[in-house]
Amino acid sequence: MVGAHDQDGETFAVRLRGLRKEFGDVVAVDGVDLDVRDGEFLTLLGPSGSGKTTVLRMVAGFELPTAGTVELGGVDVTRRAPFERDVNTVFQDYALFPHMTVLDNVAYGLRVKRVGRRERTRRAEEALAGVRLAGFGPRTPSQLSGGQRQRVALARALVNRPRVLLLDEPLGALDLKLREQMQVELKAIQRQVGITFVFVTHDQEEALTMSDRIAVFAGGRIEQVGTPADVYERPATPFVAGFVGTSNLLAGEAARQVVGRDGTWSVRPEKIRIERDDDGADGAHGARGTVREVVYVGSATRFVVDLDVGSTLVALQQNLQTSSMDVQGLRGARVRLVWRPEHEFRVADQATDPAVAVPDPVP
Amino acid sequence: MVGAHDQDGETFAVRLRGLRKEFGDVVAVDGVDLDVRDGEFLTLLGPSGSGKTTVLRMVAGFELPTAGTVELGGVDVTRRAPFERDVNTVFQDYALFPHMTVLDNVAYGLRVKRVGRRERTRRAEEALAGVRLAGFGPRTPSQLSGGQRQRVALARALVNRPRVLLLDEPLGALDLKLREQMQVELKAIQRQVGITFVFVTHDQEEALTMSDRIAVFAGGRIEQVGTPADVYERPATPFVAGFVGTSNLLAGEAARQVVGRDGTWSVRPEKIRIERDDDGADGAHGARGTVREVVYVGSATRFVVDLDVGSTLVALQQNLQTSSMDVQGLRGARVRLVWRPEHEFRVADQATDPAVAVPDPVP
Amino acid sequence: GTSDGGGEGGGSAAPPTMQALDTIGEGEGEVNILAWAGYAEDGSTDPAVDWVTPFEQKTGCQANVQVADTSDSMFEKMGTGDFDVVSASGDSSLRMIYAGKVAPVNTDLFTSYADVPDFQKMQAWNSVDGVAYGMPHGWGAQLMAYRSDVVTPAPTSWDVVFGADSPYSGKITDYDSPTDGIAAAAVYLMATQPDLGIENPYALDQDQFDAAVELLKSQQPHVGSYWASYTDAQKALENGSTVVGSTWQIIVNLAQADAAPVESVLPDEGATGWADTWMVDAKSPHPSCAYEWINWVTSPEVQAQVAEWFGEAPANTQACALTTEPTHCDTFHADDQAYFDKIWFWTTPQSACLDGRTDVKCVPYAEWGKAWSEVKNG
Amino acid sequence: MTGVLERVEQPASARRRLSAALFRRPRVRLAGLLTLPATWLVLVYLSALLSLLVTAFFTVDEFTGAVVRELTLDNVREVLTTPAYVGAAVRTVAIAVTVTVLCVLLGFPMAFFMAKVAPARARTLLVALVVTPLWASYLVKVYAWQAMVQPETGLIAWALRPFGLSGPGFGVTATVLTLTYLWLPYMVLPVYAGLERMPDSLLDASGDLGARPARTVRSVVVPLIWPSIVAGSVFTFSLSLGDYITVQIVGGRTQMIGNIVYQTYTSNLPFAAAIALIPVAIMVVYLSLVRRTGALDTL
Amino acid sequence: MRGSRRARWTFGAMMALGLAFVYVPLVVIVINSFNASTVFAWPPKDLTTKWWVETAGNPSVRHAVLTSVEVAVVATAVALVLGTLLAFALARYRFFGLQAMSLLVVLPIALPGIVTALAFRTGFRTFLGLELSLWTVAIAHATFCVVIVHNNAVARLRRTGLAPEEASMDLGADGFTTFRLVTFPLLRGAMLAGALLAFGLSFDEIVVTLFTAPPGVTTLPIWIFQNLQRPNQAPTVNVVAAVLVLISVVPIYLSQRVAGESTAGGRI
Ligand SMILES: Nc1ncnc2c1ncn2[C@@H]1O[C@H](COP(=O)(O)OP(=O)(O)OP(=O)(O)O)[C@@H](O)[C@H]1O
Ligand SMILES: Nc1ncnc2c1ncn2[C@@H]1O[C@H](COP(=O)(O)OP(=O)(O)OP(=O)(O)O)[C@@H](O)[C@H]1O
Ligand SMILES: [Mg+2]
Ligand SMILES: [Mg+2]
Repeated sequence: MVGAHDQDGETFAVRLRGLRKEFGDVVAVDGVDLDVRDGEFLTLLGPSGSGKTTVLRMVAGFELPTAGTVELGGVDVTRRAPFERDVNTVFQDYALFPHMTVLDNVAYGLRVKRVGRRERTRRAEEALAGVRLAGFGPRTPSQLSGGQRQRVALARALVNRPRVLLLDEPLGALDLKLREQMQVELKAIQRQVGITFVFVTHDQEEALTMSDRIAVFAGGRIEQVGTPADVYERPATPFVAGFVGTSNLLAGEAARQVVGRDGTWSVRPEKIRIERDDDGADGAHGARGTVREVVYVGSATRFVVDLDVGSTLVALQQNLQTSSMDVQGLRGARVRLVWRPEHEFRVADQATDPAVAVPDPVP
Repeated sequence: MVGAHDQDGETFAVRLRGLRKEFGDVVAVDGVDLDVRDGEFLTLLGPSGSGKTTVLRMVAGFELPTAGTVELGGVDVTRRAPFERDVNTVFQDYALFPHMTVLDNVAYGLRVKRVGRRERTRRAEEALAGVRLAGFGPRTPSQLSGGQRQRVALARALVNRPRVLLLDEPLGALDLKLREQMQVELKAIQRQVGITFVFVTHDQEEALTMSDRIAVFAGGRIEQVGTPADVYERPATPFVAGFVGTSNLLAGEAARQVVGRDGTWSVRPEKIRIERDDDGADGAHGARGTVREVVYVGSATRFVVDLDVGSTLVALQQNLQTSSMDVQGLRGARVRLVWRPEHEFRVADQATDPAVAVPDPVP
Repeated sequence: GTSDGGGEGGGSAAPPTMQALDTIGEGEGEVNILAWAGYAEDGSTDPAVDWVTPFEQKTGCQANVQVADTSDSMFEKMGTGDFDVVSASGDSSLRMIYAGKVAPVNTDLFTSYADVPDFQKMQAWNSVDGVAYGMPHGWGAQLMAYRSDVVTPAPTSWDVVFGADSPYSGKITDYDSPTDGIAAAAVYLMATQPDLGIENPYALDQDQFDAAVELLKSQQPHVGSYWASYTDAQKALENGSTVVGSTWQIIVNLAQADAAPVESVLPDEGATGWADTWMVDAKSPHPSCAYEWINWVTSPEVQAQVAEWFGEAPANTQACALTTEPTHCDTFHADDQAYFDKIWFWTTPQSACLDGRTDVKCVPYAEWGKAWSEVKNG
Repeated sequence: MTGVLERVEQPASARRRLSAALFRRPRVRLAGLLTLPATWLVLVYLSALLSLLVTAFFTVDEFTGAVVRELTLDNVREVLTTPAYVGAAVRTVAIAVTVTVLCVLLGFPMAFFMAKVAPARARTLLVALVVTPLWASYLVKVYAWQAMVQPETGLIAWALRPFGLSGPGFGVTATVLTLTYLWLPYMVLPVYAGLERMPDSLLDASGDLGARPARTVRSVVVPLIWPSIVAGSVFTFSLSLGDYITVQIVGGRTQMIGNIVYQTYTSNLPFAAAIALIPVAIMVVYLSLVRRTGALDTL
Repeated sequence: MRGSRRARWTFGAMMALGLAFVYVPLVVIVINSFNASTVFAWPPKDLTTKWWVETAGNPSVRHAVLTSVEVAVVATAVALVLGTLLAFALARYRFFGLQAMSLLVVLPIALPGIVTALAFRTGFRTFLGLELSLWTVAIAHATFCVVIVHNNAVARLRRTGLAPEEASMDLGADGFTTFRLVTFPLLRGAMLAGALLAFGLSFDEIVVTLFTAPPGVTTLPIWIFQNLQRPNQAPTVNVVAAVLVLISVVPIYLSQRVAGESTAGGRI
């Protein structure tokens, strides 16, 4: 039970080394190294089937890794059973015990640790109050809405004060409106209790909104680990560029003409300004084109512009004015797209890493 | 079979009059009047249980209305069976026939109309090509991804060239990334084939992005019908204001102090500018407050500001600059929120119409 | 079971030699009885019908009764010492003797043996080579029943059953038993085709056997049903789905009690029949109680009860005076040797012909079973 | 949520250690689960079945009827070459197929009504109504049918008399009717379960695309619940195939394979076993065909 | 098509027809138990409650019912243990022989009853050398009841999945505690439903019982079988049958309750 420390002597809440998992012929996780700091909100982001859940399940102890180690708080727990690990999980489908009341669900972890009935009821009720479900104790899970269940699952995990909380797409089953509300709450609770959260999602907006750091998964490997802005604005690979945010790609001739250099380049839509074609250039990079599509999104408007040099870029413009639908008239108009050179970033040519395919725009 | 025409002599693709549906004690649809123009993309938007699906099912003929009439192309079809109506439906779960190949699924409508094998294969293949699934004919639905299934369902409906296509949350089961792609495609296909689309969703962004007009549902009634900008920027009822977009509400004392008048007022987040507290006022409306929360959303940053007068407003700011996470430092800062008076709009007091509750922010 | 290791001549071997009981000693306190339904009633079927309880009270032997459903199951159960006595019918008794499952009996110990008419003693189904293997219990014939309203004039011959041109096609019934079914046909052939030379319907050489089976096969399309349970036979006669065929007297009695126009007759050709015998297991652990039981159940009082309850001729004719229905013994011809002689009682066919022929081999029982199945399946 | 961080490091009890050790060894857990039932099924059932099938190749002492362990193909040959037995097999299969078809024809609309037409509240009641006869004694039901079909005085004959018709009487028709009656719930229930699993939207979709109800049933519903129908047919078919009591009671002189087995097993067990090989072979073929449809999972 | 009135009416009519088909014979049984005549003839001439009174005082029925209950209880208990174990093994693991095992478990019920019956008879006698007794009956019954419990349990295991158990272990409960607090309570309903069905199947089983019961072990079906072959007993049997039909409401009610949303009202 000798704690493993990194070079700086820091103990990580979770440390994965060379983690690998095969299911028969399928390599679900393919050599993952990851350190999660104490108190951090770390998100595993990636497309379906990229191995996020499998990593989480190995951390929780439901799957035995084919190779590699899992450390929790500096202790190697790779071969321990789930009940021997100081982590708790909030499952995607909540996995509440349908035959127990909400209170019994929350008190379950304490019950199996032989905390006395009085004490555990008190703590469970406290935990329920913490997720704003005071008074819901006597109900059964079937009498709760999706959002309420989600919070019971959270309380059930938090009441045990685990070192690490694992959350597997806990918001996946909720509808958009509810999901947004839960995102805010979840983040607030994490700040409050200060527990390390490892959070799985395939929703990039959710990842950007909530995380301290994001680990982007593809094909069982980690493509990039960094802050939301790192990942969004300085994607390390074309996969990340394509998966996080709208990827406006300029390649080949278009890149040469617009950027002035070879390679594949990208600019985020919100960084692009739209000017009347006759406005003067002001030293910024830019390109002329025709507006193909104007999409009203409520708070913003999206312009799809076919460049004369033969690419298509999307520009986003916040709707600062009322009657924003006037801009619909811009469809077909000649415009000039302008952005600052520092907002261009080069993404490696798609051909360079055949293992990591940019997700097909048409599924 | 005398066509019914409105005052201008125009024939509507769909015309609902006094439509009502009761299931036992539940009034699912409560007196709906709606006209859908030929070739229009009309969206029914509303929270869960507001009766959208029920309206659609009455149009398709799966349910018999308790009262009211359904006209298609000027003909009263209220009591006709589904197979006697010239509409087709794309179901939320796609409802592809799992025992048939993709081609057979698409050709099914032609087959029951006794179109010859050669001819129907040709037309089905054409329809598949139209949704960019040429060559997928021999597969079975289980071998397709969610997005592909969705397009097969679309092709299966479109191949019959119905007068009206009904779509019941066809994108609900897809993940965010895929949903956005499908939104664009669906819209493009609709423009191309020129068929009237009646589209059901509870996702306001989806509704805003895709529709020519939106009908907002609540409690079995239509709250407002209008263009996306109408609905978003000039909501007719507090319910619409709350359901579509983030509703920043100023009421009571806060309204009196900030807006200068009584009542409940609202400003959309993207219309609010954030200024350093010491910046001078410039005639715009505004209020001072403290930044409680800064949320990075990739293309934009959301600021949650507690006003000194006792309300909370959300302001949205497009991330025009790189290293946008710098603004995270603003948390706790004193700021001034500024907006133009014309972007305030009054929403009736919540108490005025008890039947239509603004959705509870905590589910 | 024991096996002498070959299909050939299985029946020609002599039964194993065993000693019969000398004297009835002190009761062992218990007796296990394997019996046909209705032969050992203890009041559980009908509280009024009980002669087991008085036996127990009188002798102190506690009687454990098990009811057997077929002769074959009786054969299977015996010989292990699980049971002390069995009420074997002729189609299994001989097999039990040869298989060594039952012991010879000392008829001197049977108090009612003398009351049994001689024509029932030392017969092919209850003795071998002059050694008695049991005490007769009762008997009955496979009569011909007919609906007197349909079958006119009253038949006197099996012609209406076996004749190819019987007007009652489709409403004829046979008793569903290989031994009885084939033997009944043979009895009819004895009268109608004397050149076949059948002497004993249970001793058929291959030709005779084939002729009997052929007759049955040609009869099969005209048969309405093969009855196995006598209540089915009774119902069929009453509701008219059969109008003529093999029957037991009890069936006719029951039908007549329901006022159905049903009569029975012993046809001129003769008939098959059954005679049941109480036998003692070769390994009986309670032989004294076994003899006590046999004495009890063949006593006139009990015989009267059994005969009436089951509907048969009692072996002990002393019982005739004690029946509640005074004409019972007349109805069942209990005392009528001429009647008895017209009956071919069931016995087990063996390859050594029972009629004493040595020049041919007879068809053994195992073949009879298969042939009967074949007949019924058309 | 103000509790102090506390870690109750539990002393690992023996039970916990055992549980953890088991957790890491799925094969050991599997062995623990499988040993008892597999031993039972193989030792008690499979061995019994095989010993029966082996008996078919033995012979019998002609007089005492005892089995003689002397290998021979005679029994099997006799079964396969005697027209009466082959005829009985054909008749039995024909009866079983007819019963199965009737059960489908009658059971499918019932199941469809229960699953898709009746209001949700009525479903439980309807299932209960369909299931109730299963709990009435088999024999009693058969005798009830005897009373129904008997000539002249039967219920059916009585009901048909005004129309100048007579009842079916005893025979193949009565046998088929009775067996259909007996096994109908075994068809209704799996089909009902299959229909319940089938999304309603498929029915809507078919109608939406212009198909009339009959067309929808033919092209969508039946193909989709085919595995459930097949699952039900395993019961209706095999139960009919092995029956001998019903046919004894209402079949008149009709005989099925079961009757031959029943008739001969005491006097000539090897022969009975050889006859029994017929339904076993039929069922094994049937089950292996059925397995391809995945219907065994729905059983 | 659910929208089409004609189709709804057609199916409704078929349902009514089916229910009539199912219930007319049951009504005949009940009426027959009041039929004054011992031999059935429709329409009955006189009605009487004599048979009910007689049957109530008949000790052999009670004895037969008890025997049936004994056999069914033992068979159900064994089937519960074996079926549940097997369900876990087959639903939760992939192993060599899984296919064969899942076929083997349905075989006792999928093969014709007379074959199963004969197999047990010869198996017990010649292979295992057992004397027939109440136990051989129970063993045989248990073998074909296993599949009933197994099917019910597997369906429930598939539906609940591993999530509740994983959640339990995640919360610190070891395997045994998890079984006690989570797995078993969740499976209990399905096991009870399976047990009820197995009990019913064993209670009504006749063919296998006839072949594996020694003479003298009289289960209720055998009692009925024997009594139907005796004169004047048919009305008593009809009374017993009528009572069985009426009592069957209890297990049906129970199985509907415990099976909950599942359709396992039947024995399949
Ligand atoms: N038990 C298993 N057996 C076989 N393959 C598995 C198993 N679990 C996962 N896989 C495979 O491993 C890969 C990774 O799966 P995983 O569930 O970890 O993906 P994910 O990133 O969580 O995807 P999602 O977003 O869809 O949940 C997939 O290809 C999946 O099919
Ligand atoms: N078949 C039915 N029986 C009883 N009530 C029903 C039925 N169908 C719908 N309802 C009720 O009618 C109301 C409207 O339902 P509907 O399905 O039309 O809502 P919706 O707007 O489509 O909601 P969602 O977004 O969740 O699909 C709900 O309260 C629902 O519970
Ligand atoms: Mg996952
Ligand atoms: Mg809906």
